Amino acid sequence: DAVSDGVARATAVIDQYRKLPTFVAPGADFDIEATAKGKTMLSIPNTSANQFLKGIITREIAVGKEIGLKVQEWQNQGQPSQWVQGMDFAINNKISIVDLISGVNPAVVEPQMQAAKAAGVHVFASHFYDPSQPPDPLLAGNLPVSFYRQGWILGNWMIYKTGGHANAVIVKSDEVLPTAPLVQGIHDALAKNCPDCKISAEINVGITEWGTKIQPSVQSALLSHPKVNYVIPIYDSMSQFVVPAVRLSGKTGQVHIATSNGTPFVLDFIRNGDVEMDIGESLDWIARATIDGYMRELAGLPMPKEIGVPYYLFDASNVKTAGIPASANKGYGDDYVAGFKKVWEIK
Amino acid sequence: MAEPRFHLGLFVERFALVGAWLLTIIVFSIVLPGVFLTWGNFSVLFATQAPGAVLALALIIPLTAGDYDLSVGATLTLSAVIIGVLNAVLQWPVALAIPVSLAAGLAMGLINAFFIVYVRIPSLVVTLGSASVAAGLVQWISNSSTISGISPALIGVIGHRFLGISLVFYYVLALACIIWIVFEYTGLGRSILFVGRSREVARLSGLNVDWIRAACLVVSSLLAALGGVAYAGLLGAADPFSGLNYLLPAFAAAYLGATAILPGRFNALGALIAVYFLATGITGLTMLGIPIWVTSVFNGGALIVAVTVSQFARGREETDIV
Amino acid sequence: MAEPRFHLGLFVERFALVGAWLLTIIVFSIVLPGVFLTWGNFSVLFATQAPGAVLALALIIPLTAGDYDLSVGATLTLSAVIIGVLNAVLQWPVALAIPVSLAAGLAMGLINAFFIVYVRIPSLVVTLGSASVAAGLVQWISNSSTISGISPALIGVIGHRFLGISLVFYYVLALACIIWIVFEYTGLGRSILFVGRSREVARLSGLNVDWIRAACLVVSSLLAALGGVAYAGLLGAADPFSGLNYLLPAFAAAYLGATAILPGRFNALGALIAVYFLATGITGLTMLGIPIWVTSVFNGGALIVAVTVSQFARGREETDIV
Amino acid sequence: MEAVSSLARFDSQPAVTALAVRDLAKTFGGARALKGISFDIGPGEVHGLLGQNGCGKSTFVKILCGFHAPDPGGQISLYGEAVPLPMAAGSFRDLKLAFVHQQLGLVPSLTVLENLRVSHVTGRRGLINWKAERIAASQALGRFGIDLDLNARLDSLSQTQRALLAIVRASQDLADSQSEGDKGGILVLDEPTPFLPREGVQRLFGLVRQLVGQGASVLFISHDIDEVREITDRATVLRDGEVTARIETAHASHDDFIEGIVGRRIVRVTRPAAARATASVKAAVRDIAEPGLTVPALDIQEGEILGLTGLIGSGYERLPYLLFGADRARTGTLTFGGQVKSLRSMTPRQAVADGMALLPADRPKASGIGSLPIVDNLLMLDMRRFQTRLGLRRRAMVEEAGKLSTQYEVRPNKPSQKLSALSGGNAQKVLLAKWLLKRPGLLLLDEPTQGVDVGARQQLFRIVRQAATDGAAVICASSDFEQLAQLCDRVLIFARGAVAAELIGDEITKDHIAERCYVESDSRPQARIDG
Ligand SMILES: Nc1ncnc2c1ncn2[C@@H]1O[C@H](COP(=O)(O)OP(=O)(O)OP(=O)(O)O)[C@@H](O)[C@H]1O
Ligand SMILES: Nc1ncnc2c1ncn2[C@@H]1O[C@H](COP(=O)(O)OP(=O)(O)OP(=O)(O)O)[C@@H](O)[C@H]1O
Ligand SMILES: [Mg+2]
Ligand SMILES: [Mg+2]
Repeated sequence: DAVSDGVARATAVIDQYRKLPTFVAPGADFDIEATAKGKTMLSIPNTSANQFLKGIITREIAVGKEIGLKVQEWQNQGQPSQWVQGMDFAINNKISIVDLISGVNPAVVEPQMQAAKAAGVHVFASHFYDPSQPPDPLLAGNLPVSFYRQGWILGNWMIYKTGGHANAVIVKSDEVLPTAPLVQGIHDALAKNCPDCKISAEINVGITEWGTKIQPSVQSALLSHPKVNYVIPIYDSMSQFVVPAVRLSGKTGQVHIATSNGTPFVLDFIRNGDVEMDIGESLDWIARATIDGYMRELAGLPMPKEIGVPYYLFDASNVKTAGIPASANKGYGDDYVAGFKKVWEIK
Repeated sequence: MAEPRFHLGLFVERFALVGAWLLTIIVFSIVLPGVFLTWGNFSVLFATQAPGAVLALALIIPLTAGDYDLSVGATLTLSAVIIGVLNAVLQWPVALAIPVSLAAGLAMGLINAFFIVYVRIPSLVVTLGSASVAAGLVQWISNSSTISGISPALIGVIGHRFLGISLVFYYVLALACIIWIVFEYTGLGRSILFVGRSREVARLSGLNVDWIRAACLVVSSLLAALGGVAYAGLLGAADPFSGLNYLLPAFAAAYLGATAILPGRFNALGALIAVYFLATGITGLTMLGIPIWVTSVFNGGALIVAVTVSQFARGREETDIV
Repeated sequence: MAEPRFHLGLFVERFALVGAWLLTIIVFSIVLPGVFLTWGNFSVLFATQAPGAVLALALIIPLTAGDYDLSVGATLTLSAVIIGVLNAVLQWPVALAIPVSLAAGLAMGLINAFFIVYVRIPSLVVTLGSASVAAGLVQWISNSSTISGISPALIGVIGHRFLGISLVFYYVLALACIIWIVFEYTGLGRSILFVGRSREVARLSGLNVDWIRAACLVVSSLLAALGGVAYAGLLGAADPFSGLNYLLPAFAAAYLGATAILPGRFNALGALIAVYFLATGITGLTMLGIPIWVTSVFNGGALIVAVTVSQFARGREETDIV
Repeated sequence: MEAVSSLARFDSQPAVTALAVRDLAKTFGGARALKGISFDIGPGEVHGLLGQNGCGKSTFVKILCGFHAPDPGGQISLYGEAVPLPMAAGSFRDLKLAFVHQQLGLVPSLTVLENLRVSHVTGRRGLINWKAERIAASQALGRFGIDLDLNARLDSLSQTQRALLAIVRASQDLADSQSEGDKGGILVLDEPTPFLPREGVQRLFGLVRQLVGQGASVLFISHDIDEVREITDRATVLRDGEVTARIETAHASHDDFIEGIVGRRIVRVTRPAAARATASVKAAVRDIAEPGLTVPALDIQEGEILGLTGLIGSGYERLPYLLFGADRARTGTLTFGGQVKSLRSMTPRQAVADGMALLPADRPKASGIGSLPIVDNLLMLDMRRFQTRLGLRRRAMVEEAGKLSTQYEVRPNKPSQKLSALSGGNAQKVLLAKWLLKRPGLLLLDEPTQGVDVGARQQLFRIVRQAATDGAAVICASSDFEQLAQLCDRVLIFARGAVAAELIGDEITKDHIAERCYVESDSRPQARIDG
C-alpha cells in the first residue's frame, strides 16, 4: 500500500547516507600551490561564537598552511557593523580573497561588496546558499550546499523510523537563508513518501532568542500536541534547548530528536541517548572543498556547481567513530584528504 | 492609634498582580480546554522558570540596598559552565564541581563589591563591566559551545519530581520564603532597607553601610551561582549564552513584583509571582501557536500594564524605587 | 575668589580616558605596524561605530534628566527595519521612508514619556517594557529576517566619503557638539541638569519638570531613530537584532564618558571618546586575530579600569551619577 | 601607651568627666573644619556648643557618632575611658550616646514606625516582633503627647513633627542603652529647635532636665542665645574650627554670648516705627477653605513684612506653599500683580513667572541641590542674565556668585564647591540669595533663618528688609518668635487653622507673640503638644 511503499522509499534514501562517504574529485587536477602563492584570505564567519564555523575556519587556516595560502579569521560577535569592518579591512589591506563562510549574507554588506569589487578583492560565499537560490551578483564565486537535501533526509528519517506515522514539531529560524529550502525538503519528504505523517507545529525562533524561547516553546508544543513523536531542530545547536524541553515535559522515550550539522556536542548527546540522529558534514572536508573551489576560480578553472561535501548520518550505532568526546572531523574516513592532495598535485 | 483597616485601593494595589495572573490562567483555560489547565503543564512551567526566578530573587537583594547588579545573568552562566567543564569534561564529581562554581560566584560578588563599595564606582557601571568580563571568560572556558553530559546525580537532585514538580521549584520557594522573612522580620533586612533608602541616614544611625552593601552584592552573586547550578541540573547541560537572556526578564520581574504584596518595596513573593505570571502568559500564547514575536510584545506589554494598574490604584503617586 | 588653577588630580581625571585611548592606539600601532595606524582603518572605525555613538549620545540626555532609557536599542532597530521594509520591500522612496521611521521613534518617545512622566512608573520599568514590545514588532514587520536592498540614495547620504570618512561620522560629530553646547552653554541644558539632580527643587524653582523629562525622553527616542537611519544607510540593509547589541556598549560609553572631560556629569564629548576608545581596542584585538572572548574581557575590563583610574584621581569620592 | 598618658591627664582633673575631647581635628580635602578642639562635659551637665555657621559644630557631632573619621592625633574619652578613633559603625550605642542630627537623620520614604524604631529593629538578632515594636513606638510617642499614624510615611509629616520624632527617638534610644541603676550617657542635640514652636522647646527642655536629673549629660547646639542661656550650665564657643571661649552660663549676659560667638557686638536690625499708611495692597488672598486651614481674607501691603505663626497643627506654615502652588489648593484666590489667580490652577512655574518667590523649610529636599556647585544653586533662576548668543558666560557666573557670597557672608567663599560641602547655615544663606536675586514682588519664606548664626542672621534680616523697602511684600512663616519680633511689621497668630490674632507695630515682641499663641489655643480643648 501507499504507506509501506513510502517507507520503502524512505529507507532507501536513509541507507544511501549511512554508508561512509567517498571522495569525488571536484574537477580537473591543478597546481594549487602555484595559484595560492602570495595570496591571502580573510574568513568572516557569521559569528565567531558558532562552533560549526569556527571549526571550518580552523581547518581552513591549517589547510592554507599546507598549500601556502595565508588565511586569517575576522573575529566578530555577529554584528553586521563588524562584518562591514572586516570587509573594509580586507579592502584596505589588499587581501586577495574574502571568504563569507556559511552565514554572512552578502546583501547585508552590499556597499562593501561594491567597494571590494572595485578594489579587485574576490569575495566568495561558501556553504551559504542552496543551489536553488540565486547568489548575490557581486560575488566572485559561490559554493552552494543542498540544504533541501538535509531536509529531505530528516523527513525520510522520521518516516523510516516510525514506519510512516511521524508527527513532528519543527524548530526553525526563518531569518537565515538556508531555512526555507531545508524546511521545504522536510515537507516534500512527508508529502511524497508518507500519507499519514503530519507536522503539528513549526516554531520560528530568531537566533538571538534560542536560549530563552526554544525551550518553553517546544514544551508548550509537546503539551498541546500530545501525539507528537519527533522534534526536528533543523540546526543541531538548537537541540541543547530541545533536549531538556523533552525531558521536562515528561516525553522521554516517546518523542525523538533528529537534527543536522554534526556539531560535536550534539554527537555527545547521541552517545548519551538524548538525541537520535544528526546529519553530519566533515568540517575539514568543507574547509578543503572551499579552498579548492576558490583556488579554481583564481586559476581560471570552472568552480564546481556545489560544494560537494557528502552528508553522513550519525546515530547510536556509529557515533563512537566520531570520538569520545566527539570531534568535528572524525568518523568520515580520510580518503578525501588523499583525494584532495592528488587533485592539488601535492607530493 | 487607629488600627490599619481594610482599604480598597491598597488591596487592589497589593493583589492586582495575583489577579492578573489568575485572569491569565482563566482565559487560557477557556481558550485551550484540557490542554492548558493541566498538572503537567504547570509542573513544567514551575520547574523551567526556576533559574529565572532565582535570578529575580538574587536581584532584589542589592536593589533593596540601592545597587543594581547587572552581572547576575553572566554569573549564572559562568557557574553553569564551570560545572559543565569540571563535571562533564574533566570528570570531577558534582560534589566537587559545585563548590568551585559557588566560589566563582563569590569571587564575582567580591569583585563587584570592591569596585562599587570601596572604589565607589556606580553599581551600574561596575556590574556592566564585570558581566562583560565574565561573559568573555565563559566563552573561553566553554570554547563557546554547549557542554552536555552533566552527571545524572545533579540532574536528580535538581530535576527529581515530587508531586509531579521538579525539586528545584521547592528550592526556589524555600529561597523566596527565607528572603521574605529576612527582609520583613529581621534586623538585617531592615538595615538593608535603610541603607537602600538613604545611605547618609543609615550611616548616621550607626549602620555599617559599606559592609551591608558589600554583603548584599556578594549574596546576590552567590544566589546567581546557585541559579547556575539549578540551570545545569535542569538542562543536564550548560550553554554559554542563555544566562544573559534571563537577565532582562528577571529585572522586569523584580520591578513588577515590587508593585505587589508589599507595593513600593522589592519583595520576594512579588518577584516570584511576577516571574510565574509572565511565564504563564507566554506559555499560553505559545500553546495557542501564536508567533514568537507576540510573546515579546506580551512580556513588555504585561509589565507596563500591570504596573500601570497598580499605579492608578495608588493614585499615580511617585514610587520610591528607582 | 581664587582663580581655578592647574590641578594635577583634576587634569588626570578629565583626560585619563583620552590618555587611555592614545595609549591603546600607540600599543596597537607598534604591535601591528603599517596595518593599524592607517587612515583606512580609522576611517572605517569612525564610520561603523557611528550608530553606537548616536545611541550613547541619545542616552545621556534622559540620563542627565534622571531617567534611564533602555529602549534606545530597540528603537534604533525599529527605525532601521521600517526603512528596510518601506524602501526595499514596498519600494517607497527613501524620502518618504525616513519620516515614517522618525515618526516611529517619536511614538516610542511619547509612549515612554506618558508612562514615565504621567503614570509615574520608574523609567527602568517602562523602557524595559517598551523595548520588549518594540523588539516584538520588529520581528513581526521584518519577519525576523534581514532586509537588504536599501536604496543607494540613502547609502550615498550616509556613506559617501569626505576626507576618506563616511559622512555619517561628521553628522555624529556635529550632534555631539550640539548636545555639548546645549548642556554646557544654554539655560535649557542647565534646567535638564537641575531636573535630574533634584526634581523637587527644580519644580519649586518654576521649571516645568514634567515637560522637561518628557522632552528628554522624546528627543532620545528620536535620536535613536536617527541612529537607525544611519545604520540602514551604512549597511544598505536592516537586521532585526543588532540594535540590541549596541545597547550595553552605549550604556557603558555613557557612563565611561561621564568620568572624562566633565567628570561627574554625563557629557557628549566624553561619551563620544568612550565609544571610540572601546571600539579602537576591539578593532586592534580583532586585527591581531585574538579570540573573540578576549574582546568581551577587554570591553568590561577597560570600562572598570578607566573609571577606577578616574575615581582614584578624585580621591574615591562618591559620584553624583547613579 | 597613648591611652595611659591621656588617662593620666584626665585623672589630674578634679571630677571624672562624662565626655573629654582633646585636640580633635578634621580636614576635608585640605580645608580644616576642626583645628584641634578640646573641652569637657561633666556628668549631669548641659553643655552648649556654640559658634557661627561653618565653625565645625556638626562636624564634631558627626565624628562623635562615627560618621566622619577625625584626623589622627585627637582623643575622645567617655567617663574616663578612651574611645578608639575612628569609631566603629554603631558603637555609639554601646557608649550610651544618642543623637538628634541637624538634618534629623530620618528616611523620608519609610514609615514613622520604622524611623522611630530603627536602632531596635536593625540591631536585633532574632526575628522582629512588629506588634511589640508598634506598642513600644506608641508608648514613646504617647509619653511625649504626640499623636502620629505609625504607618504614615515620614515625608507626609511636617518639619515640626519630624523634629519631634527625632527627639523622641533619641531620648528613647538613650533610655534603652542605660542599664538599671546606671543612668549616665550623653544626649547630643544638633540644632533641634529651629522647627519647634515655643511649647515644643519647653517640652524638650523638660526632657533635658529630667535626663540631667538622672545623671545623664546633654550637648546642646543652637543659634538661639535665649535658649542656650535658659538650658545650659556651661558653653564652649568655636570659631573657624578652634575653641575661642568657654562660658559659665550663670555669669554671662546675652551680649556676652554674642560677643563670644561673633567676636564683636552686633547691631540689631530695628523695625521702622510703623508701616506706611499710604502703601498700596500688593497681594490679596481670598477664600481659602482647605481642610485644616481657612483664610477668608488677607491683604499684604507693598513693603510690608507679614509674619505667620502659631502652635503645632495651627496650619500657618501651609499658607506659603498654597499661595505658591507648591501644594495643590482646591479653593481660594490670590490677587497679585493686577491679576486675580485661582489657587486651584496655581503652579510654581506660574508663581515664579509672576514674580513670586518661595524659600521652603525642607532644605535638602526642596530648596537646594547638594550635588551641584554653589554657583549653579545661586544663579539657577538667573540663567538668562548670563545667556548670550554664544551661550552662557560661565566665568561671569562664577564671578557674580563670588560677589554674592561675600555679600551674604557665605563661608567659605568658593562658588565652584558643591552646596553639600557648606555648613547648614551657610547653605541657607545661598538659597535665600538665590530667590532675592529675582527681586520678587511677593516673597514667601518658611523658617528663613533656620540654622543661621546670630551674626549672619542680622545680615539676612537687613537683606529681607531691604527687599521690602524696595517694594516687595514679604510673608514669613516661622516658629521663631524672636525672628518675627525683629523682622515683621505685622504678625498673624493662627490657631486651629484660622487667624486668631493680629499683632501690629509695638505689640510685636517675643513674649507677646508667645503669650498670644497660648491664649488663642488654650481657649479650646488642648491640641497635641501638652503636658
Ligand atoms: N562633607 C564635607 N566636605 C567638605 N567640607 C565640609 C563637609 N562637611 C562640612 N564641611 C565644612 O566644614 C566646616 C564646618 O561645617 P559644620 O557643618 O561642622 O558647621 P556647623 O558649625 O555645624 O555650622 P551650622 O551652624 O551652619 O550648622 C564648614 O566650613 C563646611 O563647609
Ligand atoms: N514595616 C512595617 N511598617 C509598619 N507597620 C508594620 C510593618 N511591618 C508590620 N507592621 C505592622 O505591625 C503589626 C504587626 O505585624 P505582624 O505581621 O507581626 O502581625 P501579626 O503578629 O501577624 O498580627 P495579627 O496576625 O494578629 O494581625 C501589623 O499591624 C502590621 O501592619
Ligand atoms: Mg551644623
Ligand atoms: Mg524655633
